[in-house]
Amino acid sequence: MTPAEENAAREQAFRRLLRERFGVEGEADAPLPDDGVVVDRAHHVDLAKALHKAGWQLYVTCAATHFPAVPGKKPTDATTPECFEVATVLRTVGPGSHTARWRVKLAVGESLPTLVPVFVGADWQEREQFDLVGVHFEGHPDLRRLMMPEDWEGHPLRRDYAIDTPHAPWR
Amino acid sequence: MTAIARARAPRPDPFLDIDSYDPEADLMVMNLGPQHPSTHGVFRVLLYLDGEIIIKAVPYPGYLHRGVEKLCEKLTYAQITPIVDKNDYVAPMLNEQAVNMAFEKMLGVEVPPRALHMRTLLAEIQRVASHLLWLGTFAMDLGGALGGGTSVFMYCFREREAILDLFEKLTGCRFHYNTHTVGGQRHDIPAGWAAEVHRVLGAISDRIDEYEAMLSHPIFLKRTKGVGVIDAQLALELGLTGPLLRASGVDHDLRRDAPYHIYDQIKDLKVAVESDGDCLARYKVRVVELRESIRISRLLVDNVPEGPICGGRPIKQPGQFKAKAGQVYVGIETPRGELGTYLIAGGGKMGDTPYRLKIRPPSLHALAVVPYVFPGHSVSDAVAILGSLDPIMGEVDR
Amino acid sequence: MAVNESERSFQHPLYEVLERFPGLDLATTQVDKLLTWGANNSQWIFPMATSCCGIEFMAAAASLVDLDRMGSITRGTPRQSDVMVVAGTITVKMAPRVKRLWDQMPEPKWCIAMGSCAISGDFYRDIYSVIPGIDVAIPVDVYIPGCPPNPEQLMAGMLRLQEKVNLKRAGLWSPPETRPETPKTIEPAIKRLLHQGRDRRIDAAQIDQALSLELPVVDLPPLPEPAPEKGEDE
Amino acid sequence: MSELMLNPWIRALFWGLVMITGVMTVTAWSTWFERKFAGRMQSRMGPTLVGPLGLLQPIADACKLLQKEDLVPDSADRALFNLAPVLTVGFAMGVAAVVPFTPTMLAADLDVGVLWLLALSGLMVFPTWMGSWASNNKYSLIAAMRAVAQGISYEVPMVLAIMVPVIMTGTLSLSDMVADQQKNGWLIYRLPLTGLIAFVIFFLASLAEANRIPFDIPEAESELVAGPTTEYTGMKFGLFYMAEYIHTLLSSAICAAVFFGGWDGPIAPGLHWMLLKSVILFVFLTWVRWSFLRLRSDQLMNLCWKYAVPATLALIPVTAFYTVYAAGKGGV
Repeated sequence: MTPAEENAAREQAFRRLLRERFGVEGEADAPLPDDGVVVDRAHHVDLAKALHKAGWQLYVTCAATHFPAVPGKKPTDATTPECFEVATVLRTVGPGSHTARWRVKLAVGESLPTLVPVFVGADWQEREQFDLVGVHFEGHPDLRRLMMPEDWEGHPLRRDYAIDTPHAPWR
Repeated sequence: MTAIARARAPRPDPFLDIDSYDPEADLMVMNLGPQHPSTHGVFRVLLYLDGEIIIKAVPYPGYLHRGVEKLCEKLTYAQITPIVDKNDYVAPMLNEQAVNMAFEKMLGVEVPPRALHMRTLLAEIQRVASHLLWLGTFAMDLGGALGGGTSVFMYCFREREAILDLFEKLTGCRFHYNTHTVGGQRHDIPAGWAAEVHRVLGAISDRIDEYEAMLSHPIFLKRTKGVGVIDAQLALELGLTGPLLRASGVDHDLRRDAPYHIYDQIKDLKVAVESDGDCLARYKVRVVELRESIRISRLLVDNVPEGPICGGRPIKQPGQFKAKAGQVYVGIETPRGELGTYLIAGGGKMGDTPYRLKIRPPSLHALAVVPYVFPGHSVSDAVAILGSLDPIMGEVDR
Repeated sequence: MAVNESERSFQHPLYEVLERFPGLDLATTQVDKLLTWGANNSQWIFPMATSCCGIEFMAAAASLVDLDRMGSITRGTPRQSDVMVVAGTITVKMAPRVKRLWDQMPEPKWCIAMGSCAISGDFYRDIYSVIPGIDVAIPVDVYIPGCPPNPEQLMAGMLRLQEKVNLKRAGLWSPPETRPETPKTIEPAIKRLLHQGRDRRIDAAQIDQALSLELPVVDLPPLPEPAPEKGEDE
Repeated sequence: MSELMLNPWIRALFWGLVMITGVMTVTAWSTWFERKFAGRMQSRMGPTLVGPLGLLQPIADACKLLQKEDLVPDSADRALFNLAPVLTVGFAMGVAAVVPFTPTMLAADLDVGVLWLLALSGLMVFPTWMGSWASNNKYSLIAAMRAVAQGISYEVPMVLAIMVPVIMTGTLSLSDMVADQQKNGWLIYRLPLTGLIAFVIFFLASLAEANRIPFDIPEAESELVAGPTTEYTGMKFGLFYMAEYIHTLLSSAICAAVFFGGWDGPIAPGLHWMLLKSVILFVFLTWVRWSFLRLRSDQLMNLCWKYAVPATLALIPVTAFYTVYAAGKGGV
């Protein structure tokens, strides 16, 4: 098998894996939706391990997003609760490289198991997301702030964090 | 000696507990940076030194955190291009391309072939400029600000100026171009530009031989060979991309492996791969890439197809584009590796700005190497390794 | 017991010596001129290069402009420098370090704010982690606007610093340096569009008003097919 | 006048003053020359705006350095910190006493000139170490460790290398050495050609002692900011800077005297030849400086102990045997 075919096979394996083991809806070989699939929090590390074994060697990125509570349109409607979403991207190496993306939804106070034991490269990315968005990564060996000073208050990339927050005496 | 032997053991522990390792506090703690002649901007590494041998290195990025991602959430799609220019300030063209490709994918805007061709051409010329700057600063890290390294640095800057002049003719700007837009380009190729490109790149490709000759003497080899070895396993685990990954022996180049723009039409794209993973291998990979980019640019500049340079309507007002809710990821190959853009569009009321824009900087992963590679080397080698990683702090900290 | 300081004559032993010997005061002024000339023509730079402007600073030290022509070389330690060139964005995390390095520089010292980030924070002015101009932390002598300024502009800034030093040492009045403000037309990128509490209808009205100034644009029908944008090439 | 000059005290005083003034002046403009030369090598201009061709640049630098604030760090050892720059210039200038420019133009014609020379250049390490330790700065400390290691190591090949000319000429006085070369040919090409190898090693060792590239490891700007002088301001830094140049210039002069026949040369007066040879060597040094990268500290030690020392150790017996053999033949 050429590297390109191998990578195509890995992509197919990813789709099958999602549908068969991790409870994503749809036909086993059908293409995935454009905005990625949502995986249960409990499956996060298992999926990463399975993919790592299947040849997805490159850890690309993780992006945490904050969704603040949205009040219903009418006063009687229920409020959508505040939540977080962490997207993870992996990649295969070599010709015909593919990306694998999945998302995990987290309620407030929930933490996400870390991927550092599987991919060392997740270390700084997770620290950055912890710093800026405030998602806690469970089991991370060294979860400190990466970008902001150690004594900073708040997590700047949350939607409710004012962009021009003052910080005496400098601004 | 045990300290040295332990530090030289394969794969040092980045989370080494220094208190139990060194209960008597004999180690010297030295701060490299944030303002230091060779940290390439504002990067701080805390070094625990046994004599001159590094036992543990703790990097602290974030001294240039400018909140670009937060800022992008407040700007419309058309306004973001000039902001991301400042991220990787050595290769701004590729930053613009990365975000605009993500926006186009999200908004469903078609890019005309001429614009795609121009993007490929500009990316390759920018790669030449970026690698030239790296070569100069790397030589300066090795040779000192008052010595032979400076000579190479000056020569490289001379060539880079010529490329900046080319871009200035095209876009009117020397440094931050703002020439890409959602759907294509903003500035068309001026008359006579192709001949200029041939002249400049021809001169540079002649001179690269001279720089190679200047840098191939025994001192350079001694300072780089076997220094800062990153094996393929570590490189992959850490998520290194670009020249660093290829220097470790992994054959992976997004231009060939996941083609974007018109890279799928370039059949004989040569991907430089070295197996050693040391500073010398990184130097070799970059020099080969330099030549390859020059070759591709000279090939492309003659065959730019006719046609419009911008699909869709030209931008007349900031909130022109409305996106539906969705998420896309786009990765392109910059001189430093995979520059990814993870875009989450809000949709509805928030359709004219990104809901969240995550930029995946290749240099962040490159600097994550530091705690794994520094231990066991001396301070001089640390500077050489840091130089060979080619970090751009604007991109790391954003 | 209050003494009116302004009416007391200047009494310093050296000053009396100066007055007693004819010609000595002339000699001291000449020496002072020499020292001023020396200070002016050998300004060693401490590059506080943090981001993009740092690259242009390097370009200014390289062959195109060559700051060495006017005797300015780059030193890595603040102890041996005369001019701090702040080139790039200064963040909240970095500002204490800049202040400390500035304090480490020996007098007489000057500061040049190079580029709009160092002057006012520019794009990043309203961001939580960026300080709005380096003059929040240290006094600035010369502002060089631009994003980033060309190497030639840095050279011009160095020459302006020389003039300023000349005037100051001669005890003459020098025009105070004013921080170049971003024109109001391009400033509101952050605040106008999505600033909390601002009515979006005002924005829409403003945009409409701006668009109505360009009559041909309004008259054009919606573009059916993509057309190349040629207008901005000149 | 001539009787007056025969008094060694007056002679030493007179020539000492001349030497100090001359060396200082030449040193000042050698910095100008180096900047100009480097500029030309790097396709720049170098200083041009200060005086014609930038010739007044050294004066401007000196005026600037004189009026800078004199800072001593709080945690520094004040006495040592202030003493170090004075000592470094003192030791560097002391070497000038024995450099023979012409048979008469010589501050002190010591019988043991070579020993004086070696002793003083060996002492050069101490002010560097003193200043670095006193400034209580970590960069300086590492620089000091490097400087001491390097200075002491390179002392050995330097001493051994200069033994070769001593054996060949049979004297320890520098002026007698030159006189001998005038009679029997320059050491650089005199049989058995050990002089040539000794010259190369001596030259490298004196480069290393003067901390010039490729041996400028103590003050590696890209690693240790400014090395031993990190905390020094104004004229104290200027003194360190000057000492480096004085050392370099005098090394060139000594090499010219010991290996290239000093004042020996046709037509022109001896002083011209001596200066010409020194300047050529200095230009060569500058050329080397602006084209090479820097070695690492341990590699430098390797170069010294594994190559330079064994080579010089081999040179001495070869030279000695040949000299005895030639003397037995009734030759030299």
